[in-house]
Order: sequence, then structure tokens, then C-alpha cells
Amino acid sequence: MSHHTHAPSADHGHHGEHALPFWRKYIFSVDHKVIGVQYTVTSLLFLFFGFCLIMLLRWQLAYPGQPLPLIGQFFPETQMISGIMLPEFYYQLGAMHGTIMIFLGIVPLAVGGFGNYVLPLQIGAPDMAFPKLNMMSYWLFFIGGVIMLASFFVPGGAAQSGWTSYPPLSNIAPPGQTWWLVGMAFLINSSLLGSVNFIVTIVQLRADGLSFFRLPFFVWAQFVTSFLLLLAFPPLMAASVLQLMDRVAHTSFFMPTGLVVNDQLAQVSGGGHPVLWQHLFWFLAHPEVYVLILPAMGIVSEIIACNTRKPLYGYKALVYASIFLGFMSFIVWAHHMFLTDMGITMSAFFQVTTMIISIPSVIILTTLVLSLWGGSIRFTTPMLFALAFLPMFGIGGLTGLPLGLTASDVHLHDTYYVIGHFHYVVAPGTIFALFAGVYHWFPKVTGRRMNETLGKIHFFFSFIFMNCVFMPMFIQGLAGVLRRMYDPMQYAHAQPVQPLNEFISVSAWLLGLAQIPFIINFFGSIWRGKKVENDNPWQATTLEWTAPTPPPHGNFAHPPVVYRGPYEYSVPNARQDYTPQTAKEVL
Amino acid sequence: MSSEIRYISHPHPVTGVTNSKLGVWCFLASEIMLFGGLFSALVMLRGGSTNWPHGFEVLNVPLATLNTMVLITSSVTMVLSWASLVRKDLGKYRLYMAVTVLLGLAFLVIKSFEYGYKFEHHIYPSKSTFYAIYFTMTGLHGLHVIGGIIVNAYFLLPGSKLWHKDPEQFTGRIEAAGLYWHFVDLVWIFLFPILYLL
Amino acid sequence: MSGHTEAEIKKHVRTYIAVFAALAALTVITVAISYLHLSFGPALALALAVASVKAGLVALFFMHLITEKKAILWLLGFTVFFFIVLLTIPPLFHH
Amino acid sequence: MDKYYGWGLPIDISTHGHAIDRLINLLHVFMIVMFVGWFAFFIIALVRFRQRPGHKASYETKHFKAPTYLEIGVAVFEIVLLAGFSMPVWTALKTALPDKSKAVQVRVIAQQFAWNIHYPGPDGVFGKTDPKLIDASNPIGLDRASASAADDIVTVNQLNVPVSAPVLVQLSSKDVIHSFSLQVMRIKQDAIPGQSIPVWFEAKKTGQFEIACAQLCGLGHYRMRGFFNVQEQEDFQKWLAEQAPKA
Repeated sequence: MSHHTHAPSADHGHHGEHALPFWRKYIFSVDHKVIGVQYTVTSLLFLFFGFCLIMLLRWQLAYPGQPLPLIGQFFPETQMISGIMLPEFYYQLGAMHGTIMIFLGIVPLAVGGFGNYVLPLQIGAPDMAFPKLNMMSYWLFFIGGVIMLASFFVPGGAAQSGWTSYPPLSNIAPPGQTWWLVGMAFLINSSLLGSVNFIVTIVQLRADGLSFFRLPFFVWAQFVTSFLLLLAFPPLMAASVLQLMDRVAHTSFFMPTGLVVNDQLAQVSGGGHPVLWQHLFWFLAHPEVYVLILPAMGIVSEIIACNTRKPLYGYKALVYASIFLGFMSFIVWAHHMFLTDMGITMSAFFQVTTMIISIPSVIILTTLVLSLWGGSIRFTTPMLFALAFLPMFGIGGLTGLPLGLTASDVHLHDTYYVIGHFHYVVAPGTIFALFAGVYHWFPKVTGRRMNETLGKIHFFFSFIFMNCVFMPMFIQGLAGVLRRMYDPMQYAHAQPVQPLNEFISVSAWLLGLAQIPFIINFFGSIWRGKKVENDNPWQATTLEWTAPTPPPHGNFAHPPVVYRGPYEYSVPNARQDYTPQTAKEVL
Repeated sequence: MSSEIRYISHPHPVTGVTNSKLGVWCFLASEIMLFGGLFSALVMLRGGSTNWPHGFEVLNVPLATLNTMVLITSSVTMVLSWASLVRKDLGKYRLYMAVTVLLGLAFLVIKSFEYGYKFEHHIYPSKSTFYAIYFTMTGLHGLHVIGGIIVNAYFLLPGSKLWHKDPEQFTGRIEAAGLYWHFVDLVWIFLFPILYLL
Repeated sequence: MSGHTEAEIKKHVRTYIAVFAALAALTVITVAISYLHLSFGPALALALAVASVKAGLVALFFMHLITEKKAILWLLGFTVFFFIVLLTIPPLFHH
Repeated sequence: MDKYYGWGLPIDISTHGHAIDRLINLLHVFMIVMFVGWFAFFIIALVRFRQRPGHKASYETKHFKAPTYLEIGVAVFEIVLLAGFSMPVWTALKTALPDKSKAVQVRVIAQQFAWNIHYPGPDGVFGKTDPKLIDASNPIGLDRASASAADDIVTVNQLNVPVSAPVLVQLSSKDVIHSFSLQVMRIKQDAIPGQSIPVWFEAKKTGQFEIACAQLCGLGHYRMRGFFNVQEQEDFQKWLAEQAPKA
């Protein structure tokens, strides 16, 4: 069948990759590994940029109205006046921090980066099913990112109506909001191409013998994630089109009749519904939470199995729980909207689904922690990050409970409690898992290990400061401190807990400093890291470790054949404590 | 050998489909949700409105009926062009595909008359929520038609070279393009009564 | 699609022509119904019923869903479920 | 005002708030118990199964029954929370609206960045409003010429209510989405343009508190602060009389 396969990558295989000019090989590459690295590097830069935005914002919360020392003078007068931040800039920082971290940082890193690089290797495929679409996916993401960044420089600045962009406020916001919508359209189409590619690759291109229940859990997590991206993103695309129409063609999809802005009757036809946006937005944005967390769980499972040297506890339970989680994530979205005056039946329905979705999360977390029992745990840097993910995600999940029940949500809605809750899920949760993944797969990508000492310094300081940043937010939230306040001192109820803001801000800046060892380690190790002694430095079982290091174009010298499940560690009577999936006999 | 992507021409032995077929169905699933979002908006806006006009009173039903006929005819010529390839008849394929592309263009021409007529009377999307959803949904559908015409025109002319190298893969591509084109037809089948006839 | 024999294809083509005729007839019917100016409820029910039949014909025959593989039917099953959720819950939301 | 706020939940002066606070407290006890138990297991596992000479991982997994019971326990507990704690308060807030004739009626119309408070006056009937009449001096577009509007009272950022009497607020917004938040009353409700949403509460303690906007509504969101004054019945009546429009 080989002689009439005409995939572009197949042609490359024949002519050898050296024939390709530089720009085809590293810039407009169709190789999933190059694209994966492009995604990883771009999204790490975006993560850092998004973090810088919030470090700026935290100055205003800690020291409201005081000029920002040293760097404040470099900002234009539209953003800061002699170093004092303007509300315009504050709200841009807030909205763009959320947008960039989620859509340009974590998702592209977790799915675009790790998914692209690791997934085809783990299923023994030479590439993704549609390499050209894969390249397009990256470049759409890149353009979307550039548009988002450029929006800071348009008159009125970037989007400033929150990352949720609720109309009518976003409808009447400055032009940056239009840029935000156009940028989102690129990002949505990028993720659409990516998810189609992932699904087809997983279904069609698994190596011989690699049945669904022999897939590493990471692949399962990516599979479920791809379905979420495929089916949940389009309604946001629809919503973005409607909001673009409202902003550009002056329609009234989200503008009700009789709107009066600044004592002026709005010159629109009216008849729209502001809450419509929230439905379409949260129809995406709740599954999006699981897009952020599932790949993280996948990475953590791989690393835990490898570093406990034993099979995962309840692999099938993990798989079924993640499928169920994905399914349920589509029908919980309105728990973000309890205060928009929904009927009793609706609120009961969404509270019930929200409680139900906590069960598979509990199962996954329990399964992962029980996997430690009976192991022989190696405390490598990736393992430390993976282990830290568990309690951090646990806190994030538990604190979701009071927000999922309407009665307690009344008090906690739109307070710092919410911010603490979802940051525990995605910051010390998902981002720790992503760091774990970087440390874990770095040797496969570069052929060199990252430095363990720097890695451990990075871990311990990040762990401490992450908690110093987010734990006090629960106290603020219980005290009723509301989010998105330019001046935290306005309200009497916020003043007693204001010292916490200073504590959080200082911790956030220290957390920023704690990333320096990582940056040094990451770039330093590319050139100076200790070379790996063989293709499988962690003695792992899954297929990516049987490929050459770094994997060449086409990945495997011979198509791998799989004989066993993904986590055959410490098989009784084996000579070595791991049995690769490709091993016909137990070694 | 090892660096080749499998199941591009031949279906996977277990799933029974080729990569492109599964891929295009995934894409269509996503499209269903895209139009689902818009239909949901339509239902919600219409439900909350007290002065929603009857489509047949403000829109041109005969023109839209003609357009419906054009689109379903193009759907049948599309499927016939694929059937011609299965019968290894490239000439017939070209004929049916050319008709499909022309019918697609005819749809756009008729649509532009409809839009032009509205613009002449200063009816823009901003006039009312009804016109807003009418222009948005038919406009987005029109963009899908344009996309389909580009794909079909590509397979009619330069893309058909693949036939001589790998007829099976080419037939698969035409089937995939056809699935998309039928989907565009299918969206119109719902848009037409909901916007024009109710 | 290598499994198609000449006779099968001929039969298919006949089916396609028949489906086309049905689609055209249904289009005329749905337009004719709209001229009856029924009240909104029955008009909506009839229009959606006719549209669903037409869509079903296109999907089953032109898009070959009638003989399609399980993988694709599963995918569509999930999609249609979420489509219905998306279509029904927001409008029901406010009482 | 400072005496009401500190670390921890703000003071609760509402008749329904204790149920909300009880749920919040219960949830936090549950969360801490769950987390501490789980974390202890986690630490024990890490220490006991650390890699060391002479220790080997076991391929056979020990099967735990506890997680299943735990998961069932959590599910049951969640049902109890939902049916026993959350829904009763929520249903009361949403459906047990006080009788209009017995309650103090007030309209709250949010705008960028102020709370317009509209009392019906002695006749108990709100005058007509029309968005076309809105200007700087008439923020809610009250048609003073209409029949029942003459005695209507309109204040900005000043909501006064009597203690121990049900208050029925009709909440709406002129421009964007705001959120009407009375922390001490355990009340928070989005104000959505185009909708009028009923909110009710009953205060059981007098004092000076604040109204906060909880939904980002623009650049001045942070300063959209109002005053919420719970008074004795006679003080409230006196205040109303002072506010009455001078004919």
C-alpha cells in the first residue's frame, strides 16, 4: 500500500529531511515534533507574558494609587500617569491576563505542545494524520496571538471587559474588544483544526497491537480533550460572530430595548438578550476548564506510573472517569450564571449536574494517589511537580463545592474565593503538571537532561509561593472582597483584609523570581545539559521512549508493534523493572 | 516505509473509514455545533420578542425557493460526480462537478440579488433583531457556500491530477468534499423554512 | 469505496435521482403550506417536520449515513445530543 | 462601619443569612476533614514507599475498598447538601416573595456607576418611567406628570430600609450588567438591562452598611459604592418624609 500514499510527509521521508530548506524544516514545518516544539516555546513565552501582566496589576492591588517604581515611568500616559496605573490599563491587564493564560498559554502548551509532540510517538505513528492542517493550526494560533498582543497598541488599548467579555459592556467597549474577537476567531479555528487532527490520529494511526485499552492515559486524556475542543468551541465562535456583528454592523443581539448609556438612549434597534452571550460563552468555557485539566491529568499519570515503578491503580477507572467527565462538562455551564435569575428547576438541574461531575474528579484523584501505594517512588523533579499537582488540584476541586451550590454561591460569587478556586485548579494544578511534563520529556526532545538541582530549587520555591499567592484569596473571598476592583480600598468590607493583598502581591513577585532557575535550566540544558545515556533515560514503558533520541522525521526506524498495556512496571520474575509495550516477552 | 501515514487511501481495517472521511465528519460535527449556537440564539431572541415579523411578509420567498432548488440540485450533481468516479468515468465526473460549481455560483448570484434588494431599501442588519439574525445566518451560510465552491473548483481543475496517481484517494477526497457540500445544503434546508416561511 | 460494483452504483444513482425528486417535491410542499397562513404552532411543527424529512434524506442517502460505519454514527450521536442541549436549555432558562 | 467587617464572613443581619452561613461553615469543615485525611494518606504513601535500597515496587495492586465507600459517602453528602441546605434557602429567596402590600417596595436601577433608588411614596404605586425622559437631573426617566409619580422618591446611592420588615426590590439596569450586592444581607443578584428581577430580604438589625457592585461594569466599577441604611421603622418614616419631593 505504500506506493500510493501521497501525504506530504511521506514525500519528505523519501527525499530525506536534509533536502528541505531551513524555513520548511523549522518554520513552516509539517513535522509534528517541530510543530510541538513551536507550540511549546510560543506558549511558554505567552505564559510568561501573561504572568508579567498580572505582576503589574498586583502592584495596584498591594499599593493602590502609588507610582510603580523603576519601570512605571516607561509606560505611556494612556496606561500610567507618572507611574500611577489608570483604571483603563488595570482592566486591560486583568482581561488580557485571563485570555492569554488560558487561550494562548495553557491550552496551546498542554494540547498543541505536549499533544503534538508526544501523542504520535506514544501511539507509534510517524506523524499526525493531517500534517499540513497541523501546520495551519499552529500558524492560526500564532496569528491569533499576534492580534491579541497588537490590541494593546490600538486606540483605547486592549480588551478591558474581563476575559469573559460580557455584553452590553463589551459591546460599548473601545476597539480593542473587536481585536479580541478577531483574535479569538483565529484561536478557535486553530483549535478546531488541531482537535480534528488529534481525533483522527488517535482513532486511525495507532500502532499494530495498540488497542484502545493499551493506550497510555495521556493519549486518552488528549482524546477526550479533543472532543471538548471540537464540540464546545463552535458556540463561542457563533457568539463571537454575533458580538462582532453588534460591534461592527450595529446589530442588537446582546442589546435589549431601551438601553441608556451615559444618559443617552442607545441608537440601536434593541430586542437582544445580554444573557445569550453568557450561555454561548460558558458552553465553551466550562468544558474549557476540563481542556485545561485533562491533559494535565494525563501528564501526571504518565509520570506517576514511571516514577513509582508500578502500574497505575485502576487504569480503566481513570479512562471511564475521564470520558464521563468530558461528557458531563457539557451540561454544567450555567453554574457560572446562578445569579442571572434562572428558574428554580434550571438551578436545581445545574446544581445536580455540578455535584455529579465532582464524582469522576474524585475518582481520578483517588486513583492517582492510590497508585503511589506499593510503589518505589523516585523523587525526580518531574515527579515532584506531578505529586504537587495532586493536593493542589484537590484544593481547587474541593473549593468548587461552595460555588456549585446556589445558596453558598450567593455570598461567594464574584469574590476572590472564585479566583482562588480556579487558580488552584489551573495554576498550581495544571501549570505544575505542565512543568512536570517539560522536565519529563525534555530528554526525549533534546537528547539532554535538565539539571536536577535547579529543577528542585524551581519546584520548592514555586510550590511555596503558589500557595502564598492563592491560599489568602479564600480568606479574602469569605470576607466578601469582590474581584475586578481597581481600587481595593473603596469598600469598608475590603479594608481589614487589605494586608493580604500586599502579602499576595509580594508572593506573586517572588513566584516570578522563582521561575528564573527554570528559564536558566531550560535554555542552558538545551546546549549544556547532561547527554542522555540511551533512548530511555527514565526506564519507561511507553512507545515514545523506544524511538531514537531526538526522534527523526517519521519517528520510528520500523513501525512499532505493541504487545502489552502501557504501565508494565515491576512485572514479577522480570530481570528489569520495566517491560516496554513493544516487548514480546517479559525481559 | 515507516514514515508513511496509513489509511490515506484505504479504510482502516477496524474503523472501516479513511483518515479524510473521519476528519471531515469531525469537522462537520463541529459545524453542527457552530450553527447550533446560532439557532439557539435565534430561538432565544424570537422567544423574547413581541414583534418578530413573518419571514414571508418581509423576505422574498420565490427567490429563496428558487435558491433552495438550486442548492438541492447541486447536491445531487455532487453525489453523481462522486458516483462517476466510483465507475471510473473521469469525464462524467468533470461534467457533474462543473455543474455543481456553476450551481453554487448561481446560488450566490441569486443571494446577492436578494441582499441587493434589501440594501436598496436601506434594510441593513442593524434594522431589527430579525434582520440581524437573517443577515448573520445567511451570510455565514453564504461563506460556507463560497468555501465549498473553492474546494470543488480545486478538485475540478488542478486537484484532479491526483486521479492518475491514486484514483482511490481522489475518490475519497471527492466523497469528503461532497459530505461538506451536502452539509451546506442541509443547513439551508433548515434556514429556509425557519427564516423565510415562519 | 472500492467495494462498489457496477450494478450497485447504478442502483445508487437511481436512488439519488429519487431522493432529488422527493426533495424538490417537499420544497414545493413546505412553501405551499406557508401560503395557508396557519397559526404559529402548527406552522412551526409542519415546517420543521418537512425540513427534518428533507435533512434526513440528504444525510442518509447523499451523505451515505444509511450505510456508514459505527465510529461516525457514534460521533454524530454525541454531537446531536449536545446540539439539542444547546438548542433547548438557553431558551428555557428564564422561566 | 468598620466594626461590622474583619477577617472571616461579614456580619449577617438578614433573616435568611444564617442558613447560607451554616452551609458555608459546614462545607469548610467537610473540605478540611476531607483534605486532611487525604493528605495524611498521601504523605504516608510517599514516606513508606520511597525508593530505597532493598525496597521494591509491587506489580500486584492492593485493592482498596475504602475509596468506593468514600465516593459513595461523598455523593450522599452532596445530595444532603443540595437538597437539605442549598435548595431550601434558594427556593425561599427565589419564590417566597413577600406580599406586595405588606412589604416595603423599592426599585433599584443600576447605571454606570451609581445605584438609583426609587421609592413609590405614600401612595405605594411607582410612577411611570420612560427611557426617553432620562437626563442628568432625572436619572431614571420618571414621568412626574403621570398619575402616581408626584409623590415618588428618587435617591442616588442611598438605600434606606426599615428593620424587621420584608423589603421587595425590583432590580434592573439602564446600561450594562451590574450585580447588586449587600454582603451583610447575604444578597447578590445580577442587574440585567431589559429585565426586572425581584429580590427580597428582611433585616434584623439596624446600622449603616454598603451596597457593592459585584459584576465588572466598566472603568468606574470599583467606585460603584452605595450606602445601605437599616433604620428603626419610625426613623425610616421620618427619612422618607424628609426625602419627599417638595411640591
